[in-house]
Amino acid sequence: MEALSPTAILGSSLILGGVGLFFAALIAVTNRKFRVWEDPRIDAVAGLLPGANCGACGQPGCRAFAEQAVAGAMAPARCSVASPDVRAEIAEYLGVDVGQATQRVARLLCAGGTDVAPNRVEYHGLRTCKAAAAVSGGHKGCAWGCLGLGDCAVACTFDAIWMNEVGLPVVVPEKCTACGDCVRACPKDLFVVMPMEHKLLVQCKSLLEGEAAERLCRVACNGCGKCVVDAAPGVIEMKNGLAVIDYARNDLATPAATRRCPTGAIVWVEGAQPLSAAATRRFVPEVAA
Amino acid sequence: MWSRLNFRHGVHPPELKELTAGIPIRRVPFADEVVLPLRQHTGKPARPVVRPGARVERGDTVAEADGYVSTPIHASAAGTVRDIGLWPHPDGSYALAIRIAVDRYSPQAARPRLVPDWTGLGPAELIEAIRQAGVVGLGGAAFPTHVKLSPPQDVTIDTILVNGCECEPYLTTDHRTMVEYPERVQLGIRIMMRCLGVSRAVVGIERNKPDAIETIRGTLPTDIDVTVEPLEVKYPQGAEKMLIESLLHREVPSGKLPMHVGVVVQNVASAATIAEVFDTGLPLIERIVTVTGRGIRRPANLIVPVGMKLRDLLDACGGVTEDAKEVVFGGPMMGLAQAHLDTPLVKGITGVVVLSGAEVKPQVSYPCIRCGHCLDACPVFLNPQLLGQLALKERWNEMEANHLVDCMLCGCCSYTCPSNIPLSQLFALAKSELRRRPAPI
Amino acid sequence: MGDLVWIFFSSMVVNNFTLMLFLGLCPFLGVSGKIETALRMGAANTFVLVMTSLAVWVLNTFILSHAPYLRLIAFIIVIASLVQIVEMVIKKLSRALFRALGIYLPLITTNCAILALAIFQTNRDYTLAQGLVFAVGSGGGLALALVLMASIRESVELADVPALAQGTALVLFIAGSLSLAFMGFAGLLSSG
Amino acid sequence: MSAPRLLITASPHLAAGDSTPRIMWNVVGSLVPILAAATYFFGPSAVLVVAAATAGAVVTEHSCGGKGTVGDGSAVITGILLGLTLPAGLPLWMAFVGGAFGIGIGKLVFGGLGQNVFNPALLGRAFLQASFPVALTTFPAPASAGDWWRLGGDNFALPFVTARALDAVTSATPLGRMKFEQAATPLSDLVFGSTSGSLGETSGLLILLCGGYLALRNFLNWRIPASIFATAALLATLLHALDPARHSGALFTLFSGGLMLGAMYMATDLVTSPVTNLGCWIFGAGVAVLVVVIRSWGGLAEGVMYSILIMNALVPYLNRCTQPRVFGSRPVRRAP
Amino acid sequence: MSDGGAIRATEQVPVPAPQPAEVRASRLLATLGVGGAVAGVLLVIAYGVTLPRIEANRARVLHLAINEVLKAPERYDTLYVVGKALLRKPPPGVDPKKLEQVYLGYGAGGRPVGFAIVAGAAGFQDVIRLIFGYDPKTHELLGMKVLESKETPGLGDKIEKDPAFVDQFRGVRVSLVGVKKGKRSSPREVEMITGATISSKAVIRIINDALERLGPLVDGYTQEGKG
Amino acid sequence: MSQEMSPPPPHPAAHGADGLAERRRAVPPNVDLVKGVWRENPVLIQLLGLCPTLAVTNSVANSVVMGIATFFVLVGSSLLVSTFRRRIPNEVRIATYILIIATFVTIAEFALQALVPGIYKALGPFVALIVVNCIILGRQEAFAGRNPVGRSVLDAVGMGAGFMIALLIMGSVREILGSGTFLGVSLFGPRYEPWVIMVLPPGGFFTLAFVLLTISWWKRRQPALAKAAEPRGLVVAERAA
Ligand SMILES: Cc1cc2nc3c(=O)[nH]c(=O)nc-3n(C[C@H](O)[C@H](O)[C@H](O)COP(=O)(O)O)c2cc1C
Ligand SMILES: Cc1cc2nc3c(=O)[nH]c(=O)nc-3n(C[C@H](O)[C@H](O)[C@H](O)COP(=O)(O)O)c2cc1C
Ligand SMILES: Cc1cc2nc3c(=O)[nH]c(=O)nc-3n(C[C@H](O)[C@H](O)[C@H](O)COP(=O)(O)O)c2cc1C
Ligand SMILES: Cc1cc2nc3c(=O)[nH]c(=O)nc-3n(C[C@H](O)[C@H](O)[C@H](O)CO)c2cc1C
Ligand code: SF4
Ligand code: SF4
Ligand code: SF4
Ligand code: SF4
Ligand code: FES
Repeated sequence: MEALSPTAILGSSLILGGVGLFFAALIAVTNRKFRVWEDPRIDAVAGLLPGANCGACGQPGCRAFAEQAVAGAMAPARCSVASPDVRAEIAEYLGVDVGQATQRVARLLCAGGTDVAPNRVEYHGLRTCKAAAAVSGGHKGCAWGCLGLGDCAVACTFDAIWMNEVGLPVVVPEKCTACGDCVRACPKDLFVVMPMEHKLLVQCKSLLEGEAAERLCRVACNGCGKCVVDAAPGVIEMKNGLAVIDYARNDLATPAATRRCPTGAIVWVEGAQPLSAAATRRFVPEVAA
Repeated sequence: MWSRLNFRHGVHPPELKELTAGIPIRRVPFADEVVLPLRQHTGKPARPVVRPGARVERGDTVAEADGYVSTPIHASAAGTVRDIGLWPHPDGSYALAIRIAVDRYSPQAARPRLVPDWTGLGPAELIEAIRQAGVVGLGGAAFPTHVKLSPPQDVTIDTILVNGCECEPYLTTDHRTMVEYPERVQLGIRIMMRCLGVSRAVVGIERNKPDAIETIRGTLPTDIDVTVEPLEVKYPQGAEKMLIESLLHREVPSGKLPMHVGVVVQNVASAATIAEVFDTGLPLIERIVTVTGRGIRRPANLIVPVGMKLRDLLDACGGVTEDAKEVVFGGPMMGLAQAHLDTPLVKGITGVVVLSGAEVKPQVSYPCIRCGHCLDACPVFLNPQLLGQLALKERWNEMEANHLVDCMLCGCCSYTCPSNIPLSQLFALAKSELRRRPAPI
Repeated sequence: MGDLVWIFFSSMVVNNFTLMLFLGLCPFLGVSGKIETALRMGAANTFVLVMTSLAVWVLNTFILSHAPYLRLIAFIIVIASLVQIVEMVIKKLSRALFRALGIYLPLITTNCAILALAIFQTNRDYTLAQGLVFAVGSGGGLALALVLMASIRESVELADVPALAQGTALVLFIAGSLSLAFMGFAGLLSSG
Repeated sequence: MSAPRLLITASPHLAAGDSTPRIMWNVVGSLVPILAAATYFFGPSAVLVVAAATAGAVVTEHSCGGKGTVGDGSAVITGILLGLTLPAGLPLWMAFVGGAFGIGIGKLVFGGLGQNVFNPALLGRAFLQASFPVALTTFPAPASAGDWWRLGGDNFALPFVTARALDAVTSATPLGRMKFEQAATPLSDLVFGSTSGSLGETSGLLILLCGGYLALRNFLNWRIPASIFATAALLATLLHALDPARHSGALFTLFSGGLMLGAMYMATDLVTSPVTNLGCWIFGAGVAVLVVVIRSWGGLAEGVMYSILIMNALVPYLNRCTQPRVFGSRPVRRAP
Repeated sequence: MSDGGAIRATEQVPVPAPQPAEVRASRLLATLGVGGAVAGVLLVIAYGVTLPRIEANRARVLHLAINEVLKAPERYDTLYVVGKALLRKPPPGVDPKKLEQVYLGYGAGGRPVGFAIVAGAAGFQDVIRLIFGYDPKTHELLGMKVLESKETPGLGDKIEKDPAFVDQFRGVRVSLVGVKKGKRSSPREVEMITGATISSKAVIRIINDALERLGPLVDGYTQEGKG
Repeated sequence: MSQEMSPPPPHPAAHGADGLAERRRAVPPNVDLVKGVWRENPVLIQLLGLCPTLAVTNSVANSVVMGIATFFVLVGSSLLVSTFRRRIPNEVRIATYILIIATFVTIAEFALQALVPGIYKALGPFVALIVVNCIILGRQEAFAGRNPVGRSVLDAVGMGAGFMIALLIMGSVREILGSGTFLGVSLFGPRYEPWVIMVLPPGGFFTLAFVLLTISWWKRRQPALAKAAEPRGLVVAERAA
């Protein structure tokens, strides 16, 4: 057979071998010129991260976090989305401590569910909080209150928010990664991301005082100032008819400040916020009666 | 040359002006309280200069301008300052307002002349007097008039356009003003021309107000160059960019103001008010308001003290009907729906329209069927279809790239959309989102 | 001449590489998200196709007639190095061009349309002119399919596609519909 | 508050009278005369085929689409229009499948009304033509007075079973005769409709009238048919002048095949045509060019369906390149 | 949101991974060179082993086709088209595979029965390639077989699968004319397939074109008595 | 960006991602084998190698032959690549892989041409195009180049089988609907009306789209979480009705 002749075999192996040599030479040259080396551990760590790119760690994305972690500028624990196992695995892989991060959570500064803070008018149009807020401030009686159309719940990519039966968003602290999406989503600026240790909360943003405030919402802060007196000095201050907590003094805060609040606007929170109709009633004697 | 006094696109909503077009203007009685929000104009809110408990007379300054783009506010009735605090504002928020308990027994007479006589004054003095009188544009935007009348050095104004279109359905404020106070309109024009040093003024009036066209024509002064042009009945003929295009065929460049094409546009009611201010010597403390709509028992054109509460005004018109559903400040195309009957009327409110349940648009929307009607309606040639779809997906930045800034929220697109998509609401939302959240870096 | 016209239209629409022959689906699915990208990818593709056609003609005419068993390896090596060289040349010549087209070049190496062109051209014994027309036509066809798909995808991004159909399934449905529409070109210029 | 509970909505607080369902049902209404004509020419088969296609569309819309979307009427239009593009003798199960495919793949996978890219009715027809090419190109001759009641062909063939083309009198369509036999059909037949072909391609005049009504009420963009007619007439005249034997004249081109129905009802589908007016002109011209190209040089006698589908694919691109010039982007022009 | 931004002092900084050393060029050369050489050897061997089978396959297909279109001749010769002539032997120095070939079949007793000619051109979808047998003495076709086509299944592919169509090509006189089904009236005419007019026409055109080109050569060869 | 510190060379991470892969080793062999069949099916889940999947699946026979050819190339190349993975310098990795793959493909091409000439013809250029099938190069890059021979071969077998299964699904659907036959055997008798489109190009796209639809339906059967209590966005007709 012609094709199997020794010359053919030799010839083709020479051709292909030659071609191979040629390209190897080419690659060797280019390789010498443009070599970029990147720490392979960045890829490895990025592969372990959840890939949510949520930004809760303060980095513009998971890969950026990985770069920082490999460089030693970020402790693995700073990723609040990854499970503890994964954090430990990254730490072990990099040979560093897992590190610590204070657990932070989104808190809603409004307790005015539809049971205590009625809607004033009917609203027709786009059913989102943002849109409703842009039409004469929305349908809620209280101009500062939650509109209950759930922009925050939709914005939360971690399913940490559910809308309860009185139309308030409830954050599940275990799921919340403190990414701050809900903060950005709310047109009424009702969410703040704060450390879990901040247990004293004023769940109201209404600037109205006294009767005017309470007419719109039975759990509004009416600016009576009792909490300011009951708390350690400097922890709470009245500003524009609203109690404002200075969290720099959080270590002095105690549940005592909530005791005499006539409306239940100020609360002491362990874990999830008490926002359901039943929970708000506890604070409002005349409703419970 | 064949001249077309028109702009392209726009819509033809029903005019619905017959309810009040023939009703003469009358004065409304004072109510118990007037509420004067500190923000009644575009720009910085005024600064209060009275304290609770203080006695004020009609025309007294109760708040003074805070900065250049700001105007003072005057008591519209004699009485006692009850409170300065948060009060529902026509824009839906709570805003600081001065509440005055009206003195029932006061004759509500004007104080002696607060505004000087105009005849001997030069432009600068006139403008200062206008500023002190708290005059703002009465066409809706409530832009401080003295600012408009003092263009920067580097632009030259050659024409004043007087906006008598009143293209919104239902409203007849400007119409009645032109029919009943033509001399005031003429005088106002004369004063503004002197302020600006301009020799030409054109009054644009939609053809559906023949009596107004005739009256204004009949009273035209002969010593200055003022003309009247009838315009096609079309919404939004009265929007200033459209008006300039229709009357002068000048296209105001995107992001620029009428003055950049040498024009100042003033509403006829603003002109009449300027004249009135110099005439009576009182600052701007009352204005003409059309109260109309299927939901009001006795539609009327009223002279209303600034700060009168909506509830009192409706009562003065016989109250609302059974099926009244929505109360709108301004016209039905661009007006703001009100959630509180306690909101006061501010200077910029041209009318109060009470819509009946049958009139309000349906709640249900359909998906966009890409009919393109909105493109054919948009007077600034945007693509509301695309913008609307982007808005529903919250792609604000792409909306900006598609000229969202040029949208004047006229509502033509929403009006015409067969799928009832709230396009202009989406655009207002997008604009506020873009303002709230600067583009991510 | 008529022959060349037929080859051109046949390869561009009647037997469109992507929609009718399933060649080059990777870029078709991968870089058809944005019109800009699609246009550039299409241009880069066409360019490489023309270069390949030229190279393959040279190979076939002067070298491979004696060693048909080296065909595939020769093609793949030539294509890979061609792309490399083109990339380097473009980089040298114009940064702008490189940014516009160059970044797509590595994707093209593993795009089966290129190799398929080489094989078709060989199997059909195309002359140099025929081969070049074929390359331009099929490159135009790839670009056409890419741009159509990209513009459709851009508009579908604004639609409320049911979760089930989102992603590749929808793209395939669109591709199927396009392919169905392109069946209208069947028999173009061959009905005599 | 003494007043009734108030409502707040965003401005504008008024809306023009047209609503999407009203537009859709108007289109359905305007199709009734065309359907009646089809019945006159092809007998009860016409009603059966259209009903089967409509059933396919509506059932799919109802079961896979959102609840209540059948009420907007668009699926009914799809069904009727699909039915009108089919031959009278088509097995009903095929018509049903076509309707289901058109709505399912042509519309619902994109998210339903308003979101689709391709004309659902035509996609359904293209699917059928590719699936069952023989059945789709078997055209019964129009019925004559005596046998009006006879069903044309294989309407009742069982699903999945090859139809046996019982004894139907089939005949070539005017386009087929033109293309494959170079034989012309009298223009009057085309205008009034006594020719063989799909159900909806009989009377060009009637379609023109019904579509004209929609155009007058602004339910369709008149620029699309105008552009199609103008371009097609121009090209046809040109080609006819070059080679009269091969290429038919303008009137034949306009009134033969599906061009009239396609131009009036299918190219004008709001959803799948451009939103800009300039886009509509280009779209129409594109359809016409493709129709003439396919009819003259393509393998198929008729290309309206494919032309519209291909141009549908271009619509997003057209929309993008024909954005209106925003007011205020003209260079400043000062009056003297 | 700014607490704990930087890592705390107690935490360790990860050890930077060392960059791997650069490979020597000789290794690259060796790898690709040896790899290429080995591949070359493998390929030649594979080619050599399969070539006989492949060529046999091809020959069998051709043989079957010729058998079919020339009504099973005893044997056939391969003739080469060179310029305007048919040659029994390819001119020296020319690769016979590059020349167009026709096949001359011989019946019982070595009597030539006709020529088998391969031809192709565009059909409905793509190129149709077919072989047909032609008797230059009677100017009739002996048979036709489609070798390659991508026509639509169910429609166009009837040109190879529908016996009613294929059988017409036995005994039809050239040049062929296509007519509608049931309209056949002369020995030159071929009834086309309903619904696949284009494919049918393409077949007819391919045959007519091929004979227009090769017919004179074939006729000449016959007249010269070499047949 | 990282500070220069004491350089301890035998760091566990020195091998980069490879190190990590080895650290997470506890993968039983059957996982290597089975994952390609379903969980990481190269076609249905990873959407690789779609060109041949669509192009050659208009009949079961074509699908099977194509599947076998690809399987052969995949397993062969994985074997070679993982055997020599420590010898191949990183820089010429891809070039060497391509050389290996192309050799196997050419061999497969000759073999098919010799053994099943009819199907070889039907497959057209797609046998040669196995060279650029991303599944093959992808597996070398992702797996065979980093893992020992045993695991690599298992992986290749799994992936090859997964590919074959995908082709078989496509081929069966398309042949049964499009021709009414399976492997050429008539299933429904002569009166079956074939859905010609299924063997035409659009049918390929549609079939794969439906297969993917089915898979995503399968994956998503768990109930969706209701997020917002009230209807959101546009109040569309269906909601109000
Ligand atoms: C859509 C639209 C419609 C308008 N219609 C009128 C109108 O009918 N009459 C009017 O006086 N101003 C109208 N305006 C306001 C004018 O654009 C402009 O602001 C006003 O005429 C300026 O006069 P002023 O400052 O005296 O109010 C409209 C504005 C917009 C955006
Ligand atoms: C609106 C409309 C569009 C049509 N489009 C096509 C088309 O694109 N292709 C086609 O073959 N038939 C189409 N038809 C049906 C054709 O008119 C019919 O198939 C054709 O006249 C016969 O062509 P044939 O030679 O393929 O049998 C359409 C019918 C209508 C009513
Ligand atoms: C999906 C489809 C496939 C087709 N395939 C073929 C084909 O393979 N060969 C062919 O000649 N015509 C084919 N046609 C073309 C039409 O059937 C065309 O109308 C026909 O060639 C005209 O023949 P007739 O006049 O006998 O009906 C096809 C049409 C369609 C819609
Ligand atoms: C003027 C007009 C023409 C239409 N034409 C079609 C059509 O050709 N095919 C169709 O499926 N639907 C048609 N529709 C209905 C509707 O637009 C179509 O179902 C959408 O494509 C579905 O999203 C038409 C509607 C209108 C108003
Ligand atoms: S969106 Fe809000 S609730 Fe959800 S995870 Fe982010 S911070 Fe937490
Ligand atoms: S918290 Fe804000 S975003 Fe969330 S439902 Fe209330 S108003 Fe809407
Ligand atoms: S609201 Fe904006 S987009 Fe709509 S018509 Fe008016 S200017 Fe155009
Ligand atoms: S008018 Fe409404 S339905 Fe029509 S294109 Fe515009 S947004 Fe879409
Ligand atoms: S382009 Fe064809 S397999 Fe990737």
